[in-house]
Amino acid sequence: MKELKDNIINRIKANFKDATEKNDFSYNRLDFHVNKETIPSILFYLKDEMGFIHLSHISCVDWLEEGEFEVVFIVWSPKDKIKVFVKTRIDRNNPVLDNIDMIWRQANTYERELKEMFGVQFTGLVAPEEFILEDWQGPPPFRRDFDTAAYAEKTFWHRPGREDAQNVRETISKRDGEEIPDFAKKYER
Amino acid sequence: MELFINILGAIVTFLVAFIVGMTYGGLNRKITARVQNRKGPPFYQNFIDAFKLSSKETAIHHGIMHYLGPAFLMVSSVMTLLIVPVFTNNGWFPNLNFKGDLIFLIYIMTFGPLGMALGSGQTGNPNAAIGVTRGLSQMVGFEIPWVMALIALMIQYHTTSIEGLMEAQAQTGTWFMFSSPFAFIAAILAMFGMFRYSPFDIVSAPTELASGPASENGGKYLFVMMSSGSVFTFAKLTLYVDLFLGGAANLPVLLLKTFALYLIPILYGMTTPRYRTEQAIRWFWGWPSFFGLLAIIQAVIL
Amino acid sequence: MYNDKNSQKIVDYIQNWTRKHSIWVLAYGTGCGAIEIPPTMTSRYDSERLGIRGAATPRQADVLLITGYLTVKTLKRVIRVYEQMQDPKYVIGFGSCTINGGMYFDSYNTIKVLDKYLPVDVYINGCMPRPEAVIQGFVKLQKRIGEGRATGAKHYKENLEWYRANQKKIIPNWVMPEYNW
Amino acid sequence: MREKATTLYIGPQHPGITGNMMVKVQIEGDTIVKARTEVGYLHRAFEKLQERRNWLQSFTLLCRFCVPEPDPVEESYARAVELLEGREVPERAKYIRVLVLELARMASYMLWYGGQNGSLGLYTMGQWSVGDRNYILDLFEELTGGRIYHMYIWPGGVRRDLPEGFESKVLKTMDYLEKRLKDYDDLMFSNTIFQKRTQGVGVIPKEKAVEWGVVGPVLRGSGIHSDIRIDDPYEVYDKLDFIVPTEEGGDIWSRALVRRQEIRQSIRIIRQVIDKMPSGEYYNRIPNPHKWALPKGDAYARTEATRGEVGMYIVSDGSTHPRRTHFRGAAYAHGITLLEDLLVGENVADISAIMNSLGTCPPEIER
Repeated sequence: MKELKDNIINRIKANFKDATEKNDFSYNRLDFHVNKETIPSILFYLKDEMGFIHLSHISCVDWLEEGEFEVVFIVWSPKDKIKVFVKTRIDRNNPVLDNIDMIWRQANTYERELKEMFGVQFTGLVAPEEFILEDWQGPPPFRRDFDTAAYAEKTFWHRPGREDAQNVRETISKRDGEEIPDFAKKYER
Repeated sequence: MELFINILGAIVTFLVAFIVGMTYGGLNRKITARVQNRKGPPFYQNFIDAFKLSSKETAIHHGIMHYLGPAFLMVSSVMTLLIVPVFTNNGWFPNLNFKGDLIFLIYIMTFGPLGMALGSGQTGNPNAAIGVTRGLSQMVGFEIPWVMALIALMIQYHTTSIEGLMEAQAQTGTWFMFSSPFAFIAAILAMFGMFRYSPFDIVSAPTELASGPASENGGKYLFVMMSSGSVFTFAKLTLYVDLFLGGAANLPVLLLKTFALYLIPILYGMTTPRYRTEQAIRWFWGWPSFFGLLAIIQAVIL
Repeated sequence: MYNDKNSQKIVDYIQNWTRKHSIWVLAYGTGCGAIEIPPTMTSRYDSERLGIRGAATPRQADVLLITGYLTVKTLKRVIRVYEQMQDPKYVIGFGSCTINGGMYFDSYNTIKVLDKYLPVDVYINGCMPRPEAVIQGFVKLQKRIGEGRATGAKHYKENLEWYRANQKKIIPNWVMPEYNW
Repeated sequence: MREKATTLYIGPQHPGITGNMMVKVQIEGDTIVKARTEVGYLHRAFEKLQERRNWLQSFTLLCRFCVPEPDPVEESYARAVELLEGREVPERAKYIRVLVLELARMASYMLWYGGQNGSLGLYTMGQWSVGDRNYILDLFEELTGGRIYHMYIWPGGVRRDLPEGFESKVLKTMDYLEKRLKDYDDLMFSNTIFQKRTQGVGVIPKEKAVEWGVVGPVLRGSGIHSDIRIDDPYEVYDKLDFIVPTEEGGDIWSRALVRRQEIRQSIRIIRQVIDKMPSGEYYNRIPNPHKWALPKGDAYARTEATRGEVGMYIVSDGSTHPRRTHFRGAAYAHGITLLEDLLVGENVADISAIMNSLGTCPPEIER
């Protein structure tokens, strides 16, 4: 496993100068961090030259405090039995990334989702405008600054008697004036 | 007076056909349920369904042809029923069977589906339109062996009248089932398509076409379609009994014979998936038509 | 004779009896609750013995079974389906999420209370309700139909403005999709 | 002569659709010339909701991702959390997890038997298999308290130990189901009409399969030996003896054959698991969930479900709540891009059969 990982790291680093690796996992995983311009070429290289033919996942993480989105591509090599995470950071205010659905057809679906949920623009993505949401007027809902509870509170009618209780047992006992039974107290940690 | 008796007889025939057809439908559901390891609805469930449908408010209107579609179906069923002699040598229910022969019957049996096609076409529902197309193509499929079997009988016994054929059976004492076995086989195989039970139920396949031609028909429309289906079932079964099983002299014998025939398509249907339209047509033009051809050859030689 | 109260009573009784014993459920799994419908309909629980069976199109159906949460996008279709159904028609809310939002109480995309948007005749509690509970819900509906108390559709017609206002509040674009099913 | 194309909407209210989605097809005669899927009818924003719940609370949402087989999702999440935290799982818990996963696989395949045959009009099969599936759900009910939603495989192990006498009940059910599977074969696989309807329909070519993102039984039906239980082994699958069946055809029939053999392999695995089940702890207790913070970092764990690869990507910022969870379902590729490509040129009568054979599960796409 170690030689395999080293081999992959060496080949990637030789071809992509901006790639920084993270290799402190005890299992079959390897991380690369690259600039956003490199994404299509590194994925293309991984797929065509190194046998990472299976696109497992594309995800996006909103680091609101740092003003950045982290887009993660997870690819898997059935030959070498190793997963590689390719990560990149893009500006949160201008989230633009290159489209990769010519490399993997199914990436189209992920990109449509990220576009709708985070507002990440993929240049050259050909897809219908709406994917999951219909006539959505708010901000992209999966961004951290969108408060779903407040939105739901504002938009939908709620049946009275149901509150977002952090400690259900306490709330019920307080509301009904009941004692918390001893056996229940035992499980309080 | 004779006219009055005739009309009364026709009404009684219709009622009997309705009740028997509905009960058979219910028994079908019951038997299917037993095969499928469950209790199933009561045998009179179809009556409840029918009365419920008739008591539903029906506020669907797609135009006059849509309205007439189920009516055409009903007319066709009732006509078929009245042309088919119910009992042998029974003066009580002559209905119309002296007025028409087998050739007229073949025509009138296709009249209903054609009318329904016009009606469904007007709903504008693509499911209904596709269902109707499939139904008509499938009809073309099973008509071939069916007509071949009938032609064989007509050639063999030199008559196109159903009563004549029944008399021929009564005189020789052998049912056509035994004397013209190939015609019987071809007709039975065509019956699978005629009843539209699995494997030939693609016309109203719910997983593809919602419920096909009936997609836009609820409430009273569906009630009319359902009762016309029941009447038609009885008429078809009686026709088969008349043609191949020597007719029936009284009601219990008729019920016994028709139910035995009815079991064939439903029991086969429980264990089969459905054919696609073109597969169904290919099937009908294969072995069933071959037997039909054999029947004609047999008829010509004899 | 026709307007005679007693005879009308008998007609009503017979109609309600047939309606009660022949319930055609629209096959529309709006949410995850659809997973308990096959067991309810099949051999162990066999709802067909009570006259409950599936119907393929809204035109033929009597009962709209809302199996679980409704997203805003589905609600639009459900309203259309409901209005395509023929009277008398009934709605069963299935699962906790139709009652008070269930575990999706803070989701931005699901409605929380079904009876604000459609007239619900019977609620079935639980997440997920067992097939026994589903059948119990149907029996409850049958009882209400038999007594002539399942008048959700009538209520909907009488209070259409109120329902419409609620529906339009959360559905921004009130143009129905072009398809006809 | 070119016929005019008709547009046909399959869904969202349609008995032939798997779940709640829509396929808009354009047909010429009976042949599909263009297909487009529309999803989003089931979007509940699980991942957003998980950000508002702590690591254990968000776990209760997981089984709602895909209802026919919720356990692989729980397994993926639990394993991702364990990878991130470095939490050890007791050996017994691993065996119990495999037992639950395989039972869930069987239950899901029983439902597939019904769906696949229902799409072709063989309703008797569905009545039998969905009825027999209740026996597996009974086991789940005894083990976890719920028929459908188990919430059983959770971070650190499993929620409770096996009840007394549970093993013998499982074995008894397995014996019964093995007997029933023979009946299913007689009704379904020996049926010529079933063969005619499925052979050569919905073919996924072998060369393209991996690239198109095909996973699970569908991929194995195209002749590629690929199974996460073997390739990227989790729990104790590397200690168990089972084979991963493959078929060459790539059509519905091959996929059906793969599933037919896999359900038998599941029975085999379950018997081995019960045979080898060690005694000991079943749960490595987590601290007070309200104060349970995971270290900063991310993890991705994937599990082989009946639909294929289901994975869970979790990101922690070091707090008690997830920063981000993202679920990857097989339907991402199967339900949209693959389906759209595959339907072109097929008969309109086969849409439902193809969808069922792909194991499309719409809630996986939109969650």
